[in-house]
Amino acid sequence: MRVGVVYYPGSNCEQDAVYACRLVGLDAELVWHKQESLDGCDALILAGGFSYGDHLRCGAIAQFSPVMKQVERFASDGGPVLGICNGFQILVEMGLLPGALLANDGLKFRCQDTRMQVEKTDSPFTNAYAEGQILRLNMAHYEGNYFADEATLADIEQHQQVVMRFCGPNGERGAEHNPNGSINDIAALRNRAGNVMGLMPHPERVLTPELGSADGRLMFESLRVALTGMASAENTEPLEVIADV
Amino acid sequence: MSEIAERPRPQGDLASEAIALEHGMTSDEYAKVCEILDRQPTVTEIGMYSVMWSEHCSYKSSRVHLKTLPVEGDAVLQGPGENAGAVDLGDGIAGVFKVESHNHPSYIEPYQGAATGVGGILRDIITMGARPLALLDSLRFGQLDSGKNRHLLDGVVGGIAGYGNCMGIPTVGGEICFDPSYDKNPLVNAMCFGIAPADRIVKAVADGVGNPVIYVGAKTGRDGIYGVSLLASATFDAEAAEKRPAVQVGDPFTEKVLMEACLEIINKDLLVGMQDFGGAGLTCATSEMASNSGNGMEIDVALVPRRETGLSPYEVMLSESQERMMLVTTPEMIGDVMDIFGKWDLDAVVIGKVTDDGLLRVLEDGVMVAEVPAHSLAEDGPCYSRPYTIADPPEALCGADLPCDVDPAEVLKTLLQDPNIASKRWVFQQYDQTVRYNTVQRAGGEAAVIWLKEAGSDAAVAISLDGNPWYAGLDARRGAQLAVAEACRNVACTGAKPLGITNCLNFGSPEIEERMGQFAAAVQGMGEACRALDVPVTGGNVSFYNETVETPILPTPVVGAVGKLDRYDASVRSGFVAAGDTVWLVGAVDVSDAGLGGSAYVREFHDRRAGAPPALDLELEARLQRFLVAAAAEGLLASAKDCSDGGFAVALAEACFATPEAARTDAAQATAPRSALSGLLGAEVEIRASGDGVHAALFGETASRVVVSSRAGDDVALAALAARHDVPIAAIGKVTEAAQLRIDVAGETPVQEDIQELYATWSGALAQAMENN
Amino acid sequence: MRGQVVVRLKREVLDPQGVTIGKALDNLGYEGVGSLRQGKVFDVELETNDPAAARSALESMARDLLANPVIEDYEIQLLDEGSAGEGLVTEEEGRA
Amino acid sequence: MRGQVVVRLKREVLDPQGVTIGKALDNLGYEGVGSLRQGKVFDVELETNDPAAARSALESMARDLLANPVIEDYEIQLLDEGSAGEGLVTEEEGRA
Ligand SMILES: Nc1ncnc2c1ncn2[C@@H]1O[C@H](COP(=O)(O)OP(=O)(O)O)[C@@H](O)[C@H]1O
Ligand SMILES: [Mg+2]
Repeated sequence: MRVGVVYYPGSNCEQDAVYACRLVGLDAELVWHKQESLDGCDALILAGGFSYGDHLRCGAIAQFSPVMKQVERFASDGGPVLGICNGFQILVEMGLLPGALLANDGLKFRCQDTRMQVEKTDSPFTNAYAEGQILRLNMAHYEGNYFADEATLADIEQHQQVVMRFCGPNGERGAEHNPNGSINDIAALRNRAGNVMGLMPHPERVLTPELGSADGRLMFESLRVALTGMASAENTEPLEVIADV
Repeated sequence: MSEIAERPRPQGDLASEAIALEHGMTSDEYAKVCEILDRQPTVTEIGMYSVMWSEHCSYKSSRVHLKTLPVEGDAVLQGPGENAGAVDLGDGIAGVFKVESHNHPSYIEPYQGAATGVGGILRDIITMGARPLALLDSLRFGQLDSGKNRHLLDGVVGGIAGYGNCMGIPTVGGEICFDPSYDKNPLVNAMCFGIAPADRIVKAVADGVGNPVIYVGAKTGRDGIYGVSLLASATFDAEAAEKRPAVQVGDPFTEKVLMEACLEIINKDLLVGMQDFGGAGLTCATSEMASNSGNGMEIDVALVPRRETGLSPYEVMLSESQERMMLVTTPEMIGDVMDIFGKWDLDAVVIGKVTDDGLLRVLEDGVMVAEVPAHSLAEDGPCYSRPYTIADPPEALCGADLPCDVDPAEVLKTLLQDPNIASKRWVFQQYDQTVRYNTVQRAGGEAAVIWLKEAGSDAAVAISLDGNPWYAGLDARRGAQLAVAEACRNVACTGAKPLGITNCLNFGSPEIEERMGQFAAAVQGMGEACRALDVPVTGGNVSFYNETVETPILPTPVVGAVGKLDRYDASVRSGFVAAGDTVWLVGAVDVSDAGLGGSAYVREFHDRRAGAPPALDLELEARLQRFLVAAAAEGLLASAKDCSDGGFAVALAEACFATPEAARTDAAQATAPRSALSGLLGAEVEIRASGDGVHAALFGETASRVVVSSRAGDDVALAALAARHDVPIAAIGKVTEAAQLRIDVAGETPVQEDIQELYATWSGALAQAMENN
Repeated sequence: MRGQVVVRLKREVLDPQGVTIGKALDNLGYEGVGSLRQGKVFDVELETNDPAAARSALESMARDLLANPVIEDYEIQLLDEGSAGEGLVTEEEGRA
Repeated sequence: MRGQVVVRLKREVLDPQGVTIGKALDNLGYEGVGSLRQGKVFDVELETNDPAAARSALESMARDLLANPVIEDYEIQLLDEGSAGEGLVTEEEGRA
């Protein structure tokens, strides 16, 4: 079982995603955007960063990379696809997820820890969480203000596509707990079939309490459960970090 | 020399002495060029000499002083001289770091000026073959009641964020001070830390005669060309001067792919040498690489990719367009090199080759337009011993000299909302601090802590950037000592052993004796502190001429310290951890002898800029730092917080704010109601001080003083360890569950405040200053 | 030929940039600014000299890449060789 | 009245966005795109109905806030009540 982490010129979170997968015992490798094939990957992660410098619109140019035709096919065949941050932006630009991501309501880049509540656990990315669980993830973005027009929004809600929402320490909702202005406090969103999910905060940056929180780890464990059925497969091998220095 | 004379002369207009003067050269310097060439230089050649022999590139006023700094030590792998310094972090890992200024461009266009400053320091680290892991920034502005200064701060922070975030390199720390002396001359210093395999540090060399020279990255435009007045002179059409953009625009996306491509080439061992195009662009890169190898180089400027038409050889050689690199490789490897650049969609061209005659030869379409000894450009620049006068150090300013009837609790609240002391969250929240998943301690603590995960190591580094300008303004020598001491102390507070420092020396005009004296004294003080603390200087940067007609800036030596922690998960944080823990003062524990010179309290409540800055006993400082490192290694420290700006009371309050839970739950907007905040702890302490010394005791900024806490069971061991290190230590109280700060002094309780309220004041002040004006 | 594609947020999409700039104008004392919205303009130089070909190239660039149909509309202008804005030749609007 | 301020990077200033978008168009198979530069357009609704007053308000907004004079130029167009781009009334250019 292998996870492919797709990256583009300007991506900068691809190695973090590979690391997170390997930490929970998933085989993972990088998929360069010019590749024509996905080499039999069983799940895909579109990595965060600034593909093409975020020029034009975030994620706008990356959607045309050669590998994206395969990504589209993979998604429509029901393969699990997770878009993190810039990856989420690419997914909405491609139309694999509805809506769009606008500039944060504060009109500034924001890097901070942020809380969100899990609403749906019937998903390859959240099955290891408890319903209603409140997570602390880390976010770092300028354009994460989720927007959809009224009809789309109604459709999204009706089909239970909101997987997580921003919230306060006890699950309370409100502008002061919403870090970027996302409509309906939407923090993680899936397609109708449920196999494609995007979120702005970074689960791959919260894997151990020593670095702030371990709440993101379960997202990768969920993926392992979805792919292998194994509820616990802690990686006991020393982790091979992509050594590129 | 005679050999040159026999060769064909380069084509192009000849440069008279007047033209050299217009380039900012002196008559003597012009004469020296004529002597080196044994003929009159062309205008292109004089342009090349003028930039290479400028203060910026040749350090002609500072070199005699910088030579006195200690640059050697067990850990030093690379001292000053290359693009950045390097220290040995063990396990075959080199830590590569440097700080650099981008002051003037940031005043003209704050966003782009700061952004290109970050781009420049990143290229310095990449050029060493290192992968950048962290950025820090040291900023100075005038006060925020001016709209212009708010605009500058907003733009500079935006530019740093815009560049670093896009590069995917976390910006994890720094400092900011506000003082009227920076009104027309803000300072923007950026520091970068990266790692490389210790045995594979890349140098700026052009070895191997016949080897190809590659230009890669952005296209060349007319950015940042010197000789402004010359461009308007008869030799150049006025239109060309018109077309010169006043500022460079940074392109972090291009730099990101450039970085990935270059690192890939280095990893595949396809490189001979590499140099970035910094100040003086192509002239600097070609002459330095050739000179470093004792070789020559021949390039054709017609091959250089351009952004606009009609660039003259002069312009191409002097352009400072950003995001460009020069590489030397071999004919065998060049195919693979070009493939990698192709993979990353980068423009790369061979523009010349390494030669054996020691000459830098510039052609345009095959016609020679300049030919000068490479060594003479890179190494033979002038070196001046400028006259200077060092002012006598001022007398200490004591509490007794400064009667004050303001309630100490009010003083504390006022200091906490001084933008110099208030939380810098408004700033660092705009920086991606967590990308690459190495950041153990983000901005907000004593020093940033970065895990060396990518090198497969459990070790981490702690990095701090410091320099109190008011201290240096009162006494440059001690100010520089204090900057070294504080930067290293901050690093030691996390448990890391300081291994080396880099510095950025921001001063006024070296041609004014008093300013040169400040510089000389600062370098002297820095050297003394480095020797005493056993931390060598591995590199740095000098920025002179930071003054306007009316005022010079405060002399501003900024120090970046790097230290090593054996385990990334064992770093000590600055905030109190648990109720019941013992609170200690260590180091300079005697609060009654606090000098007040240079303190925030005196600035704020006495409007005085006088007196000696805090005394510094370098021997005690060294023992204190060794103690902190040892105590952390033995797991005896629950927290450690340095007393600096605002003194003991402010440090104590900040230790209450930075409790782990608070640090993590502090997700809501800095300006939002604090309802979301939980987990703040309090403290109850008692210190001794004589009656009228209360303000001095609470707000004096005595150096070498740290507030630490320990679990109750560790008290005995901690005190014993301090005794063994000959470091004074005093138990002063407890961490409390109740979020209250209570300080007793000599039987009275001058401070008893709600931590929630203090926190709200401190955490929101900067955002308020920026947004509610 | 030279052409121009102007991309604007749809009316119903909130434009935080525009709102902020509008506020800044208020603060600077500009009265009587009813509303302000920010869009993008792309100045494109095309090698063709055939207006119809140029227009259709711009049209498809706008549709494929320059505008995001979920939130943006675009508008196309073809200019002659003169400076931008001058020499308006033709114009077309579209919901991307 | 409605007016428009178009802000563009000065010719000689690097436009990284334009370069990247231009390359993307190349990759998408658009041939014959000589160059592409990206600018901003501000659509402003003004309460006044006096063209001279409107123009001078736009002019000073552009100078004070909308354009960064160090790297950008601006251009002003006054539009009638019709839709953007139509009904060109007048126009002015400036080095901000
Ligand atoms: N310009 C800045 N950029 C990033 N972090 C900053 C900046 N200024 C201050 N900080 C962070 O805020 C914290 C407090 O800074 P400072 O008041 O200078 O602390 P100290 O006195 O302990 O050095 C530090 O962790 C520092 O890294
Ligand atoms: Mg400081």
